[in-house]
Amino acid sequence: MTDYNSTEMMTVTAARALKNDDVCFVGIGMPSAACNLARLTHAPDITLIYESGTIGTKPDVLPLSIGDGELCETAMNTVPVTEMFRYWLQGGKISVGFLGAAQLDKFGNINTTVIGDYDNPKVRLPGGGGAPEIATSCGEIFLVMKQSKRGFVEKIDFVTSLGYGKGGDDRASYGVTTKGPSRLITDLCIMEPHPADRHFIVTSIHPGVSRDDIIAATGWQVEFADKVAETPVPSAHELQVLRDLHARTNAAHEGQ
Amino acid sequence: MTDYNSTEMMTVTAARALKNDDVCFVGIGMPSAACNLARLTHAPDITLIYESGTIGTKPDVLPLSIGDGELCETAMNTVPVTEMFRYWLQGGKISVGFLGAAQLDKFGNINTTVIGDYDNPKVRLPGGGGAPEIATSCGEIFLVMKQSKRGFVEKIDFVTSLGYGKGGDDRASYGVTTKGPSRLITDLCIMEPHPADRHFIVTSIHPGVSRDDIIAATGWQVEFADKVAETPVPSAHELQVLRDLHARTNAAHEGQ
Amino acid sequence: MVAQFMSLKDAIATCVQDGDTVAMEGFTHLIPHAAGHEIIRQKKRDLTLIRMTPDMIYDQLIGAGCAKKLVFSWGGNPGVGSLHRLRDAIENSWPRALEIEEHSHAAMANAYDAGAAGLPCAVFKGYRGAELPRVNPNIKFIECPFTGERLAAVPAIRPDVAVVHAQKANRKGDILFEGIVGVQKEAVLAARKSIITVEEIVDDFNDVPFNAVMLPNWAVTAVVHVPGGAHPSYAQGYYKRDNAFYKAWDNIAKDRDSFNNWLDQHVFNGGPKDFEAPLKAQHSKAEA
Amino acid sequence: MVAQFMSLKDAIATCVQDGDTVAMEGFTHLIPHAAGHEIIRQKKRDLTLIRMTPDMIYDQLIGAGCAKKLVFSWGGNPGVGSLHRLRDAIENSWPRALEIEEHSHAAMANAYDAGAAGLPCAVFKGYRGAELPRVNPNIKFIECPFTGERLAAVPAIRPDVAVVHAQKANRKGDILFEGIVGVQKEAVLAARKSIITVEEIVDDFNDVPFNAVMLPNWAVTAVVHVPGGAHPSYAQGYYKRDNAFYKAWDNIAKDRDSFNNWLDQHVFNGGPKDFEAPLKAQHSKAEA
Repeated sequence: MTDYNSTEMMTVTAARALKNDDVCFVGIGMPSAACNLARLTHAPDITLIYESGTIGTKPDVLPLSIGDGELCETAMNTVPVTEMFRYWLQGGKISVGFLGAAQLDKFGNINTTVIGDYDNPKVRLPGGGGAPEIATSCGEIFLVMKQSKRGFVEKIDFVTSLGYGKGGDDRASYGVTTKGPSRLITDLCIMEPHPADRHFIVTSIHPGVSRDDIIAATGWQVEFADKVAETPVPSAHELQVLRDLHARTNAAHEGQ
Repeated sequence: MTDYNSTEMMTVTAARALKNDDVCFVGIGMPSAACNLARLTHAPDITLIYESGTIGTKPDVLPLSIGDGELCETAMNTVPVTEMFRYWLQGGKISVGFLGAAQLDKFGNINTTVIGDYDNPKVRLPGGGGAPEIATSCGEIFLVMKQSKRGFVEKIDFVTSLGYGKGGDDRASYGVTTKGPSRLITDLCIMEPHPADRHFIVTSIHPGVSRDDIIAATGWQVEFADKVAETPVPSAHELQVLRDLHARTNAAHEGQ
Repeated sequence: MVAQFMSLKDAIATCVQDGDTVAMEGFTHLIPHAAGHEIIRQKKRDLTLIRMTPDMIYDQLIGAGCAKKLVFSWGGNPGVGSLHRLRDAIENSWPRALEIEEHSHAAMANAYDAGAAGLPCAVFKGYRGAELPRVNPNIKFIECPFTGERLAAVPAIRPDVAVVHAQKANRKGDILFEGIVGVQKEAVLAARKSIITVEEIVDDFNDVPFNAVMLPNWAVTAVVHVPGGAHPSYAQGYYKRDNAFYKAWDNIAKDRDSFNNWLDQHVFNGGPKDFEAPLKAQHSKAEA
Repeated sequence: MVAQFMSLKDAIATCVQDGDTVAMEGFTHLIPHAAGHEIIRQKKRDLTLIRMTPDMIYDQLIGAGCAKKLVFSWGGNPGVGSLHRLRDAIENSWPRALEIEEHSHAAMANAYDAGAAGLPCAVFKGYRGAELPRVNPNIKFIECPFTGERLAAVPAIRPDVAVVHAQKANRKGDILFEGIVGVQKEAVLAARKSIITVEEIVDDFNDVPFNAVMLPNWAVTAVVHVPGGAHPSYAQGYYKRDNAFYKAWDNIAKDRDSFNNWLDQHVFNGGPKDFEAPLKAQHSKAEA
C-alpha cells in the first residue's frame, strides 16, 4: 500500500463523497482538489461549478483563484456572476456545496468573518463571500476542514453561514428547506449529524487515528456513533491522480 | 412638390421628431416605419431598440413582428428579453418610446386592452405588452395615432398605460419621474401638452388640414395654441426613402 | 436526472399532464409550434397556458380546447391583427370559457426571471398609474425598505412544464440558443420539467463562444429532434420567419369551421415530420 | 452622450472626484489594475470603494490612503491568504481608518443587478441564519406579498463611477467582454459614469456572436486603450493570470515599508505603458 499523508487522506475521502451525477459548487483550495480528483477518478461526468460563473469546467490544473482562465476555457458555458448566484445557486440547481471555515461548531455553523469582536477584531478573516447562500441554497453541504481545538470550537465568534443553527429543527425555522451539512470530513475522521439533534457524531475514523487523537483536536465534547467505521484508505490510483494534479498545478503556477 | 398621403405625412413628421443621439424603443407598425425613416435620413446614428432584445438594429426591411431575424442580424447586440425590460427599459437607458393606442384621452393616457367592460368586453384588444412600463420608464413618449372620434375620446375604457393621469402633477404622484407624452403626432396635426394642466394642445397643423377637420375627428374639446404652426411637408427625399422602405418590406413579406 | 432524448410524442406524453401549467416560450423567434401541435393531437385538457405573446401557437391550442386559463401580456398576431380563436374564447367562451390573467411584458419577464432565480415573487418598477392592478389580484405593491419607493410585485412563474425550441443540442443533451433568445432559458430553469425541441443534434459544442446562451443537460428533461419545429416562426441560421403564413392565419382562424378544417388537416392528420417540408421548400426556393 | 476616447490620466481626472463612490469590478478576470494605479497616482481621497472581492487592486488603493470606506463581500488574496493592507486598515487604522460595509457575494451580485435594473433595492433569498444582518444595517428583510416568505433586501449599488477592463472596443466605443464576465456590465449600467480600459481597439465587431456580452457606446463614458491593463489579473485571449505575482504580493504587502517602496517604484514612478511589459515578457516566454 502506498504511503499517504493526512491531507491526502482528507482529500480522497472528500472526493469519494461525490457522485457522478452531482452538480457541485466548488470553492478554492481543498474542495477544488477533491472535486477535480472525483472528476478524474470515479465521477467523470460530475458537473463542477465555480462561483466566477463557469459551468461544467474540467481544468487540467487546479486554479489558484476561483476565476483562472483555465476554468472558462474548459467549461461548457460561462455565465455572468449575477446569473450564477441568482439562477443557479439561489434557483436550487446545485446538489452539493463544499465549504471550509476558520471556526466550526458542532452544529456545522461556520465562521469565516472574524476572530474576536466584529467591530474590534483580533483577526480579520476574508469574510463570507459566497458561503452564506451556498450554505442554505445547495441541496447538501460537505464541510472539509483540518481538526484543531482552535478551529473546532464550542461557540464560534461569528455565524458567517448557517449549519443546523442551535440544532434540532432550528435550521428550518429560517425558512431553509435544504439538507445542510450532511458530512464533515477532517484529516482524522468523518462526522455526520445526529438524526434529531443535529450535532456532529464521529461515524468513521481514518486508519491510524485514535479516538483520543480526535478528542484532543476538538473543542467540543466528541460523540462517537455506536458503530464507528474505519475510513477506507486512498487507493494507489487515487493518490497518483491527486499527486499528478498537484504537480501539474505547481508547475503551472510557478512557471509564470 | 411630391404628392403624399396623410399616413406618409404622419410618418415623416414622427421621424423628424427623433434626434441622431436618441435611443429609441420601437413598436411595430408606424413607429417602426418612422424610426427607420429617421435612421435612413437625418439621424443615421440613432439607436433603435426592439423589445425582443435587439439593440442598435438597422433593418433593411421593416419587420412584421418585433422579433424578425433581420432585427437580430443587423443589431449591435441581442440580449434576453428579461434583460431588455430590466436593465435597458427599467434601468432608464431609453430616451424615447413610441406608442400608439386604440383609445387615447386628452392627457395622453392610452388604452390598448379592451373596449367596453374588462370582464365583459365589447372588443378584446391585444393588451398592454410592453406599453405600461414603456410609458413610465422612457425619457419621453411620442404618441402616434390617426385621429378619429372613436379613438380620441373624453374617457378611455381602460387605462392600459399612464400618460399625465388626471393632468397637472398627477403623473408624478405615481412615483414617475420621466417626462411622459411630450408629443402627439396624428395624420392631421401635432399636439403638445399644456405646460401646467398637461392636456394636449394643437401646436402645428398639417398642410391642407383645417381646424374644423381636427375638431371633427376629436372626441374631446380641442384647444389650439396661441400660435399654431404649419407642419413642414415631407421632402421628396424623405418620401422616396419611405416608399422604398415600404416597397422592400412588402416584397420581402409577400415573397415567402 | 440528465436530459433524455425522446420522440416528440413520448416527450409530450411523459411531461405534459391534463391540468398542468405549461409555458411555451419563444419571443417571435424559436416558437415551439411542432410541440404545440403534438399537445393538440394528444388532446391535453384543462391546461393553464403561460406565454408573454400567446400568438398563433396559443390561438391554436385555445381553439382546440386545450386551455382553461391563459396568463399573458400581449395577445395579438404581430403586425397582422387579432388572435381570433383567443378572442372567440374570451368574448364567446368558444370552444370553452377561458380564464385570463393579464400582465405587462415587464411583469412577465420579471416573473420568469424570478422563477428561474427561485424567488416566490418578482419586484419591479411597474404598473405605475396603470389599471391592470384593479382587475388582476396577482399584482400587488410593496415598499422598498430603504427608500420607501412603491414597487410592483407579481408571483414568480413556476410552470409544471416549459416547452421551447432551440437551434442545437449536443449528444449529451446540452442546449444552445442563438439570436433572439427571449425568456426561454428562464422558462426552462423556472419549470419542474422541460421539453426542448431542436433543429439539429451535433457531436459537440467545441466551437461555441464562452458566453453563449446555453442550458446544461442536467437542467433539461427531454430533448427532441424536430427540424423545422418552429415553423412558421423561425430558427436563426436555419430558416426565416414565414411572414406570409402569419398573414394567412388571419383568414384561417377568423372562422370556426375553417379553423377546425385546418386543425383536422394539419394537426390531427399531421406529425412532426411535416415541419421539415416548408423548410425544404424554403431552401429549394433560396437555391432556385 | 456617446463614449469618449481618452488617455487614462484624463479619464480618471475627469470621471473620479474625491469623495466619490467607485466600483472597480472584474471577478478575478479583467481587473482594471492600470486604472487603479492611476487613481493612486492622482492621489484621489475619501473614496467609497465597492467591489465583491477587494483583492490586490483595493489592497493597493487602501494602502495608498485613497479609501474612507469599503463595501465588499470577500476580502482575501484568492488561494494565497490575507490582504495585508486591508487588514492593517481595519485592525490598525493604517494609513487611515477604514469604514466597512460587508455583504455576501449573493447580496453584492443582486445589488449590482438591481442597480443596473434601476431598482432602489435587491430582493433575494439570502442571509438566512447568518449574522451579518446584526452588524450591517443595510441588510433588511421583507415579506413576499403572495407567500409571506421572508426575503432579504439590500440597497441597489449605484456608484458614481464604475471602472472595468474589457477585451475590445470598436472605433465607435462599443465594448466587448468575453470569458468570465463577472458583474462588469451591471456595474457600468448601474453607475452614473464609467471608464472602460481595453486591450484592443478594433475597426468593427462584425464577427462577434449575436448574444455576446457587450455595452453600446451610449452606455459608457470613457474608453481608454491600455494593453495589459489588467495585469496581474488576466484578459482571456490576450494573456494569463500572473499567479506568481499574486503569490509575491503576499510578501510585498505584508510590511508597510515594502509596500510603500513598491508603491513608489511601480505606481508613483510608473504609468500605463508599464502594463505592456509583462505582457510582452509572457509572449516572448511563450514563443521561446
